Amino acid sequence: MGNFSLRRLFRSLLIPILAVITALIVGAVIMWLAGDNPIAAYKGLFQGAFGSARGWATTIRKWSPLLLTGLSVAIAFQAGLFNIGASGQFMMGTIFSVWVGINFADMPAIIHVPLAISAGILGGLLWGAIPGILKVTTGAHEVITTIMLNYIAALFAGWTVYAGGSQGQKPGPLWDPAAKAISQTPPVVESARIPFIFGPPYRVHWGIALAIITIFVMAWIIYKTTIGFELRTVGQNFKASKYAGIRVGWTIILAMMLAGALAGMAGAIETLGVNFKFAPEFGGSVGFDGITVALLGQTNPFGVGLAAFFLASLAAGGAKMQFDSGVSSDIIQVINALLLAFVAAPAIIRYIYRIRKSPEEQETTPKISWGG
Amino acid sequence: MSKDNIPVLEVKHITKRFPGVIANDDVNLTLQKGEILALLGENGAGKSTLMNIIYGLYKPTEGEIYVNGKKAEMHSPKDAIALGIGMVHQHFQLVPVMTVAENIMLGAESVKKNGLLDIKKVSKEISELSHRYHLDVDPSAKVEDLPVGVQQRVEIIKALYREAEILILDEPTAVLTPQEIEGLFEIMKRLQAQGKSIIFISHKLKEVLYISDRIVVLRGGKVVGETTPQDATQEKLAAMMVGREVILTVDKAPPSPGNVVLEVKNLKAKSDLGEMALNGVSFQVREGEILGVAGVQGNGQTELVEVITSLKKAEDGQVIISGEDMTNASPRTITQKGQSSHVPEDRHAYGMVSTYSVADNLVLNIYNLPPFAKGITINRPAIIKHAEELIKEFDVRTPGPLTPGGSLSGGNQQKMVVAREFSRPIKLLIAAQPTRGIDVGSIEFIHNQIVSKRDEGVAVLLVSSELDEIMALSDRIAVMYKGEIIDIVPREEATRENIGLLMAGVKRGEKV
Amino acid sequence: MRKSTLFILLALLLVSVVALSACGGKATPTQAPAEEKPAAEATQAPAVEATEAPAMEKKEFKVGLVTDVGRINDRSFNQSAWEGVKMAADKLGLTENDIKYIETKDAKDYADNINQFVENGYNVIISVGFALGDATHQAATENPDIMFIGVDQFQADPLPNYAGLIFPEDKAGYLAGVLAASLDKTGTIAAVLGTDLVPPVVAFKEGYEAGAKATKPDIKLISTYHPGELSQAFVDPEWGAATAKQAMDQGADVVFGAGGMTGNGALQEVAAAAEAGKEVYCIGVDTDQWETLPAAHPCLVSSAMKLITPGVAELITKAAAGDFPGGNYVGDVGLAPFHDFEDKVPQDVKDLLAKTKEGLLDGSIDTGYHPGG
Amino acid sequence: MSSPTRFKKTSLIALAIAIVLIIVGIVVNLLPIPDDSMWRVLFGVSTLNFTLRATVPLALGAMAGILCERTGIINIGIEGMMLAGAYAGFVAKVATNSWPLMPSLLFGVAAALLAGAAMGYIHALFSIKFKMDQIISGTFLILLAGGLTAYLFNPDMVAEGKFSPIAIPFLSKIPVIGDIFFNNPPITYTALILVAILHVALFHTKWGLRSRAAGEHPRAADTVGINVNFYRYMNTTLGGMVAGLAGGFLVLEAVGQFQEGMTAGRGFISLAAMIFGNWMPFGALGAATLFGYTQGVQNALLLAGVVNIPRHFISMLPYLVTIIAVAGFVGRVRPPAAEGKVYETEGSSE
Repeated sequence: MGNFSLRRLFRSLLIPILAVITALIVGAVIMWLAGDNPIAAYKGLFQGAFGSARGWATTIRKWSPLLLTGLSVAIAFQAGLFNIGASGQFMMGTIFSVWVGINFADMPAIIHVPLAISAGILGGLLWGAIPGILKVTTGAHEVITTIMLNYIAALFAGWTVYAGGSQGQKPGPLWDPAAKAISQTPPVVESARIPFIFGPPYRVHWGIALAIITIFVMAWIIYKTTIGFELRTVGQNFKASKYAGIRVGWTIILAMMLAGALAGMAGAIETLGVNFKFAPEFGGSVGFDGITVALLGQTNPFGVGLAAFFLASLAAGGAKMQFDSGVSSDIIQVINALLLAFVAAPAIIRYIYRIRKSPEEQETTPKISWGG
Repeated sequence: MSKDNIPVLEVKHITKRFPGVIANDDVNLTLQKGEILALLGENGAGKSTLMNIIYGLYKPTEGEIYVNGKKAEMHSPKDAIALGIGMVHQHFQLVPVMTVAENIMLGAESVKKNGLLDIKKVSKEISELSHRYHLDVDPSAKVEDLPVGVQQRVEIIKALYREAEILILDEPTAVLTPQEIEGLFEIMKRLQAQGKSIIFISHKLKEVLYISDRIVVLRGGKVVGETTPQDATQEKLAAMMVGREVILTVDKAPPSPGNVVLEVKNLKAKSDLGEMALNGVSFQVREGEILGVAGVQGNGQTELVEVITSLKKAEDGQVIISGEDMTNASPRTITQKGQSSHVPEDRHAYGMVSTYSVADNLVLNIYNLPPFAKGITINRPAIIKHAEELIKEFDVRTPGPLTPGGSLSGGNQQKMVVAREFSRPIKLLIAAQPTRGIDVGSIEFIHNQIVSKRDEGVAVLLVSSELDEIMALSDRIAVMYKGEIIDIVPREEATRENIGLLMAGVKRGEKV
Repeated sequence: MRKSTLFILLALLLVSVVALSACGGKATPTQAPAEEKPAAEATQAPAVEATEAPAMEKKEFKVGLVTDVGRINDRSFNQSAWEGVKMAADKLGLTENDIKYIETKDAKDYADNINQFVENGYNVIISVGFALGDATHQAATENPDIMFIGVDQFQADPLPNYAGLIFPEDKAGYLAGVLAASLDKTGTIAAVLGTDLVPPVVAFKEGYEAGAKATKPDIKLISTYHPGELSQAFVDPEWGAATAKQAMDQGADVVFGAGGMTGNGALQEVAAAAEAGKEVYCIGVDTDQWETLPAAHPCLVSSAMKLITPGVAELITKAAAGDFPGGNYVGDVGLAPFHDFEDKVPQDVKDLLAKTKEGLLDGSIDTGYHPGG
Repeated sequence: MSSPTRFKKTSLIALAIAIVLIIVGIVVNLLPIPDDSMWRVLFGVSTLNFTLRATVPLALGAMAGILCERTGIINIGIEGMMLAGAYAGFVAKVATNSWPLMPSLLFGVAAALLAGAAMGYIHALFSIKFKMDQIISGTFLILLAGGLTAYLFNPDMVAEGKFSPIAIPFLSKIPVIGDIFFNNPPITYTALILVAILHVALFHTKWGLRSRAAGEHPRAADTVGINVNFYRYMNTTLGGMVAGLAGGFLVLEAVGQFQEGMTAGRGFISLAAMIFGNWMPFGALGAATLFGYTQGVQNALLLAGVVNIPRHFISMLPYLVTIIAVAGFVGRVRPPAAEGKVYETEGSSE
């Protein structure tokens, strides 16, 4: 069997690898057309991510949120659900964790840090549960509800730290009066901050260890527990899962809660390990990046880990790339988008490289049901 | 049977292969002007495939079609429509949210000078057509609001609106009430009188004998006979349709029925389309006996099994398993507490997850029980060991327990499902179409397994549209017709003929 | 149709858009005012040179700049600060290789971008915008040998190697308010503002209103902050434009647009109205927007300026000379020239403005803006 | 004979809101109510003007969505299509700054339409030919447009001039209505006319009948000889064009400049408007008006200086309303039945 599984491993890696290569090539062509030097850009990108200790530190720092949001999207995919809501869940995780983080100043770190992270997980979990419950009870499709909930979460988070207006508008409950007119929370107290593995200037914190452990936990849940079996069965074959006696509705809600919890955890770790406060501009594109990461990683937790590392290195190398080659780091989003397209439609890669689809090969793209 | 006048439609040597299946095998067919030709055959005999080829929806692998003596090149239904062929599909091809007029003109729209649809003109034409053929419809009604019988009229008008000379009616009576069927037959006669030629597809003997001029019987994709209502009887047709070549015999001891395991009382349920599919079904199955449920597909058997196993909700009535009321209990309660097994009719949809390994498929509905799970952890070695044992015991041909279930052959997939369902201690076995689409070797194996379960004292409910299978295995035979059990016949009294008549809705003692 | 459709299509799309971008980029210089050129070229210069130039020369003095989320050539404060760097470079005889900038794409990257310069041995690092305050303060603490200049960054806790370049925006706003009230005929004037989440914008607004009230006590003031988050507040020109229209519909005839692209949107909307024959004026902000926003010419009387360019240049020069002033460093503010409106502004208004400026400088006029303490 | 198009509940609600708004607006502005009264703040001409202006891109985006989704292609990529249109329109305008204003602007509009069409075509190609999940394909368009326009955009490019209002003779003299509806720039008129055209086209032409059939029951369309995928390609491309026009509106009519990410979520609100309007052009217009009005009134309150509700909650309204609509709390919305499903002509077996 040894040979057989090696071949299968190669087969399952072929499309993602070709997708990465193709995305980089198309990205290079775009840069070349725009009059930039793609070779210098990629060189800068690589050096920025891996060329120095600080580069490595940045890559690792950017790894955990991508990894966790990627896992969030992936676990939903496993259950046949499309979680576009990772950014909203991330936001709620941030808000919950920051609330715990700025309060309870006299709590020992050993309790405070886990408590704040758990709060973040809870925030994401609750926010993720909403689309799950809506889907099961009313049939509302999770894609629409999660998109809408993203905006609601961002506005809600914005309100919590709103500095108030000069026309008598009241400030939000988490606003830091010391920040005067600036809308942000007070800094998270020392005891709630995730300790550094490598302190300044590297600022690599233990959150990454937590994220890596989460890979194993998720792999364990997905592949080694009855819960994972139920999630996957619902995702693969809705009818068969009813036949198998699985409580389909509950499983869908659970999958969305898990997805939310992971994204919420990402928010908590970013807040308690990197930003130490919340301001409305800390949102970014985590949600969309999570989709790319999940698909590139073939929704397998370990694959997601690798894919997130790749995207983190792109993000980390961006500054150096711009510094060295003058190429705007906006090109990275273009590469991410292309990557998403190529992994989501293996047909394109097969078409370009004339790869035949072997009969027993399964589609790598997850099945998502619409309207059902 | 060759006549001087050219047939309006002639089908020559049509063969259609789908991956792994030959749906039509060298089929020849002629249709004369003004004739009603009945195409008779069981489900899966290849009738619908043949009609879809004539209608240009499928391309034949081999063979030719002639319309009015000219060879027809058909690439899409457009070509067929242009040649005057119209088809009323078994599943109506109507857009539910649109009106009758919109549906009828779709693809053949009438447009005013200003570019807008001329609904008025179309409505007028529809009124004319409905008047001429007594096809009463309101052009402005929405299709989703109409009863099925009226929807069918819309389909017929749709074909006539396109000036069809040849009408293919694919199982038109399957969804109609007896009154509606009568109405349909009147319409068909009227169409015939106006010179239209009709191909009428059915598996209902009475109807075929009543309405058609000529009958062609299809079995296993081949034409197996041709006759006229004058020369045929229901018995003869039933024999032709069901065939006698593959008669499987199973050695079995006489039954020794014990306590009642499954009792169904006045069960009512709706189909997925929301129509009543079960109209008060009652029966009992005892320990150590096989109750075979015969019937033409679509008479409520699927719903019956789904309701008993709780995949579908019962509207009314009771399902009692081992003395306990399990109506609308969870599927898991039925399987695990009710100690029952279910070999589902559609194994791809329900019975297995094709991307899962054979090992995982073998624990699909028992993964949560020891030794496969301890708490929430899955014990993979136990699952693999279980798989290895069952693969051996049930002779599932697979490269290994980790091969994806979907990559096995149909017969081995079914053996995999059977292995899972038969290998645990059970009191009740529900097997729906257990041998559909699999090879003879596997059929034999599965039949023997079912009998040995019976002999162990398990109550078996066997649902099959294969009459041979029912005859070979059952101790008693229940025949379903239109959502009801029309009769339950002890095996000794059952013959192919009397069961065939019951399947066609003819009660014992009733004159044809 | 199947073969290579995708490629032809993608290729066509990309080539045309990219080519048009390039061509559009070239088309501008011939139209934009001449003063603008250095900035435009500078954006390309480091890109090309950096890859070719040999890395190390003798002992150097290198200056790096990190933008707020936005572009170096944003026609606003990032650009002004960068021009200050170039002005200082000219004075100090630095080459183009000695000065460099990084555009920030994500608020979370401030620290990383500053670190790029730290790692590459830059002597002076400028960070633009109050939002970079925390990251700059941290970097300054960690790297006591490097001098940091923070534009719009008030120093509550001064460090010797960190100078916060701040401006009394309320005074610039006050002047703008005096001008607006003097030009007003309808009795209503407006201000379309970036956001109340940023102190300088609030200072502009408070000053503007105080100046207007001081000139015409019964004047009606319509001023609105962008309702969105910080990340949108300065980059929503459509909101700025629509709000300016709304204000004009309510009778405002002078609009003060203060808030990056959002404010620019307002100015352009007023300009369109002015072009259509309405008697309306607009006042720009931060830099002399006559130079940066030609589209506003039909209405742009003046701008409430923060003299960032000279402020930055001066701080760099001081750093090079070795007398870097840590802590808060207050830059100059003022009104931009009237340009084409020179004749439209009556002499008595000009006199009033001159007198007001004097009063603001010597403290005899108070803008009434005294934030927190 | 009853009309073939029956409005569903939600689209009726949406439309009713829009109509009530207009009527109240007229009454309030004609009655001698003091300028600083709350009524004038909420329904003043300036507020309604702002509403219309905010509504136009949302309505266009919703029309784009309707075009695609009515034939069965899900389009969550409206945001990306808009942005691509905005950028292309901007670049074309800048490249032709030296031309007279009108031709240059029209060239910009053409470029916006073309870029939108290209995005739509890519979406169709990926969804139909490469069978990519349509939601992922839409996400791809959003990311691609965002990244590419930001990468290519150079703020040194300056567009000179934008569309100015064209007063319609006589009509613009009508009090209130004239001020609001008949003194607008051309894309605003186009958008309003387009809604009517799309309604007529969808429900009263051959093209519309076939398009809807492709989205509701592709098999039925196929059995009467209609090429389902042809209609899907065509309408998705057309939808892209309309979304591109929405982008063109932002750049060439509303602002006059391009800005990175300037669509600022309008594509998603359009999506919401389409759903709340139950995939009906006028329903979606009503919903877009409602959403536009929430922005207008928010600003009016701010301008009037009387706001006390945190604006965040007002801004949430479109999103909450959409969730309520898809969850079926107010008469369930019903998407085209075959939406999101790949249609393959030959069934695998019986």
